[in-house]
Amino acid sequence: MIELKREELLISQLADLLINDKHIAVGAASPIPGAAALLAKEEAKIQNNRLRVTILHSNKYNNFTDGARELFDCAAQGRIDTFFLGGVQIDGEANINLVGTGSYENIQKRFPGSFGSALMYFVVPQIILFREEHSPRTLVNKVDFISAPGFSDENIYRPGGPKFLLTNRALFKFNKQKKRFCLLKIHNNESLENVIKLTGFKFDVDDNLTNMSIPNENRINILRSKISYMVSEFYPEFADRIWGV
Amino acid sequence: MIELKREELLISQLADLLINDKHIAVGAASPIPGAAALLAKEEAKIQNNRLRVTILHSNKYNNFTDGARELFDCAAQGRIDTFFLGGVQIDGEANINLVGTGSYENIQKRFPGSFGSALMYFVVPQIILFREEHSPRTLVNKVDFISAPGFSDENIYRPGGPKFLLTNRALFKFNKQKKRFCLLKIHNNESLENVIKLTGFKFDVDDNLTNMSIPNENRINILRSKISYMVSEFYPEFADRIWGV
Amino acid sequence: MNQFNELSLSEIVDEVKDGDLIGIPADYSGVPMEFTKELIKKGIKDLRLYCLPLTTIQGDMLIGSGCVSQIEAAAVTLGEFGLAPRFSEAVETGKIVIKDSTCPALHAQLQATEKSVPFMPLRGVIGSDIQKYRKDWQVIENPMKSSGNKDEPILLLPAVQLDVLIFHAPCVDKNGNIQIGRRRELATLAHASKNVFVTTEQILDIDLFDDELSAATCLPALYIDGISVVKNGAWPCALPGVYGADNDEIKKYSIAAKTQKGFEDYMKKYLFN
Amino acid sequence: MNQFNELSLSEIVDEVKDGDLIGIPADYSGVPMEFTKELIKKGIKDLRLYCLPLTTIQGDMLIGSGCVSQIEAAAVTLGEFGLAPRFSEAVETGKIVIKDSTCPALHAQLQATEKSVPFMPLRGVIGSDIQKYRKDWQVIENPMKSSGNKDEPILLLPAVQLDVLIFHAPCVDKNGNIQIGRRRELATLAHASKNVFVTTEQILDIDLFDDELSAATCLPALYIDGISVVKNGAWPCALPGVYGADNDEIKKYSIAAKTQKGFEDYMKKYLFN
Repeated sequence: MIELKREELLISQLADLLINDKHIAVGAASPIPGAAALLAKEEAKIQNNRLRVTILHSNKYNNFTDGARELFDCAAQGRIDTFFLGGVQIDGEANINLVGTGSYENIQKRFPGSFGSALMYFVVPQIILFREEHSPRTLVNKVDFISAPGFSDENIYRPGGPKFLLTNRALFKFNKQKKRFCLLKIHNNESLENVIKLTGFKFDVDDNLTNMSIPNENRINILRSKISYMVSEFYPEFADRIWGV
Repeated sequence: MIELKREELLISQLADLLINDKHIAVGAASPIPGAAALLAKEEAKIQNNRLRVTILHSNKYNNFTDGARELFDCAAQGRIDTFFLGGVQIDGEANINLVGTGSYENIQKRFPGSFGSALMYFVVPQIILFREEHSPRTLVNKVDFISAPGFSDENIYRPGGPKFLLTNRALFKFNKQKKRFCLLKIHNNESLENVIKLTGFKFDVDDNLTNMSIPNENRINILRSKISYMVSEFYPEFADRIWGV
Repeated sequence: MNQFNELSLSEIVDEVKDGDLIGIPADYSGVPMEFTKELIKKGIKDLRLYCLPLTTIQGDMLIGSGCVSQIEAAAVTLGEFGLAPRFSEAVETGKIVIKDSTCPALHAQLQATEKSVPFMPLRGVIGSDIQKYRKDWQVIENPMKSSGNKDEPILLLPAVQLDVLIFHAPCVDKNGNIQIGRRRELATLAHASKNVFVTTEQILDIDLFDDELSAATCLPALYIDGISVVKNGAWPCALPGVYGADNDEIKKYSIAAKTQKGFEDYMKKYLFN
Repeated sequence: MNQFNELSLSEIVDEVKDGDLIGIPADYSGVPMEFTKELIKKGIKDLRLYCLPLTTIQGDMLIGSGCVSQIEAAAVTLGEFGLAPRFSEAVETGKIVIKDSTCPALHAQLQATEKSVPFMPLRGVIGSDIQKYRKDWQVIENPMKSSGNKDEPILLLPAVQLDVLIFHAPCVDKNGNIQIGRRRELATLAHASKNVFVTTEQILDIDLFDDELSAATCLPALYIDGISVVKNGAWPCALPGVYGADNDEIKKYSIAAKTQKGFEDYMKKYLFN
């Protein structure tokens, strides 16, 4: 069997978080979340369950017909169960920064901007933060700019928020009460010590800390024989690099 | 030549009020305004001018694609120059009532309701009130219910409002400053005395009070040979009754 | 196999509960008359009708049959066949609560729910008796410093979420996408409704999303909870683009329904023939 | 004969004035690159870009060419080719004013103008630094007694009216109706703009309103002030459904534009080849 790629492990890890969903949406430039959502949909179909996936970057997997605002309206209506967000910086209270580093008025390095995060983070019940790079540069003690806050006061309308943070080294769960991440799983080639060293914020460690689970053969088969081709429609470069399709 | 019908005279009278328009919209159950708008469009075309007509009751002459709200949004944007409104009652201050007679909480006779009048009356620059029946029952001193007011305080956003009132007996112009109608024209078979008697509100009389002008032969030709068929698409019963098409 | 929840008409009827706030499409949006018939037969009670923005024979029949406790609308009318007689009488005798509105307000209240905001502002309306009698509406001074006029009164309308919406559509595809064409007010209605059911003339064995242009004519399946095929499901109302209104029948209704007795005789035949 | 205002590309360019607030479509909505080229050649100044909700190479080129004084956007990016280098440098060196926003806010501000209301409420956003730095936004306590929570803070966004909007469309019909398909954000942009010009691949000798389904794919001609046929008018951006992006060209740009010098060399060839 061909060796499991790191991206495949991450896709499988994400797919495990999607099994209770009815509708998953995936934003721009997210091949790994997109593949995970399609994998979850395919596995649901085998169980005779219907899972809807909306991939904005795709025509084929885009369920919307009301223009670019429908993603946000649909999410605000509570019709999207899971959405993925990234960040130039993510801090220990799950604040995310997509704008830049340094002080805002005198910015050091400018990044693209906040996209729809400032609404989606508030209204989608399960937000999965996904950032491959796991380093003190990306996972910081305090973000330089809050594109969207990790938590809100009680009087703020906020049915949604952060549930998990996945990097290429670790999976964290966010504890809303404690406003703090808890480490659940680490990559097979990774040590807890190293994860602590590479994380710029303090976090709890789950009593049952385990390695990320290797996908079974069935899942790997579906991923390589089916999902790969689906992904190649909207992320051809990624599909080519990982699976050569 | 076939005798001019009263409806044709009213159509011609209305068409005279539309010559400076770029976009006229016509709501439900308005065959005479609809025919007038199409006549104005046809005459504009002869002059090489472009006049747009949106008839909501028609598919062919309906320019909208954003659902039933587009009429109101479009009007609020200032993109409709003339719209027509009616009324169970219309009073001397141009308040209109489409709801019913008697006190609202203990209504005597209930009519359909206000439709979109409460917005359209505020935002369309030229509102033409059109009510065929000219009697003390329809043209009253004070309406029993204000579906839309004839004028508003200065701090209210109101680029639009009443400009004319046409009945099957008379044409009035509304004077915004005086909040009062002024009689401009009366039907050939009508006397000023009778119009005063049949009008439930006080009004001014224009120094140049004239009869409604009889349409010239050209206009009658266009109306009968062309507009009649257009109208039959969306008001077949009316077109049949007036022109037998 | 059709990839959606295909229901019988009676299963859809069972999804509507006494007291529900139900979305009522205008005569141009696909009136679900066969569904309405079954709903009346079931003896539904205390429905609150939310019309976008008006209703014709559908609302009048429901009112005349004693199914309705409240109606919010910009108009109730039989169009060229005159007043809606059961509606008018019910209002005149105080049998139902009428929340008089105006078309753009009915749209805006649903758009607020579409965006999940508590209210929408609207211009116009102020100074009308519509506004005067709507205790759930509110006028505030424009709070926005960077736009509009500072001392301008602004009408705020509450977000309204419907319990259930039923409409009739020309066709749906095998994946449950509904072809609505230009009738985009149906999308607004669906977005603002907890549950949405559709009766339709036919199911097409295609996916309308396979083509970008036909996709643009759809209300996506994700908003739809169930679909039932009902031939001539809008009769005697029109289904625009498919069949016209049966004007003879509506005229017959308009005459019969002038009295409650005439209405009841008419309905006996209408419901059980 | 085409029943609309057919213009040359330079006539459209002449309709854009220094200082205009100009609507910028996202990369999926039809980027008018040939128009942008001519606008840069003309030496336009002080443009204020309103992106719905983001811009890619179009915004970056305008900024690098010194045409822009301000940009309001949820993102400026070259997508898979990384950061928008002229944008990033202009912000880092304070050469342009950036009004950082978030996608739904950019939609809502135009929808306010679409309805001619002074503001729109939006949920979310509160507590972000986006909100903190937007002095034209305002937070009030929910004033609506009949919906929402009474002590809930609500964000109000001002209505924004664009001076001018230009986008590129696959085709228009002989009466000037624009086929936009599912890209309905173009309708919102057009409704909120004083003037709208369209470049297009081709004019079809039909009326798209002759058929109800093709009508549903249109932005009506009534919102359009002029149209110009420009082949490959979106190149090197994609025109969804017609041609894909020229990724080699965008990559070339992304590398060249890393420095102002490299950008200028690139633009010389790009503009005058």
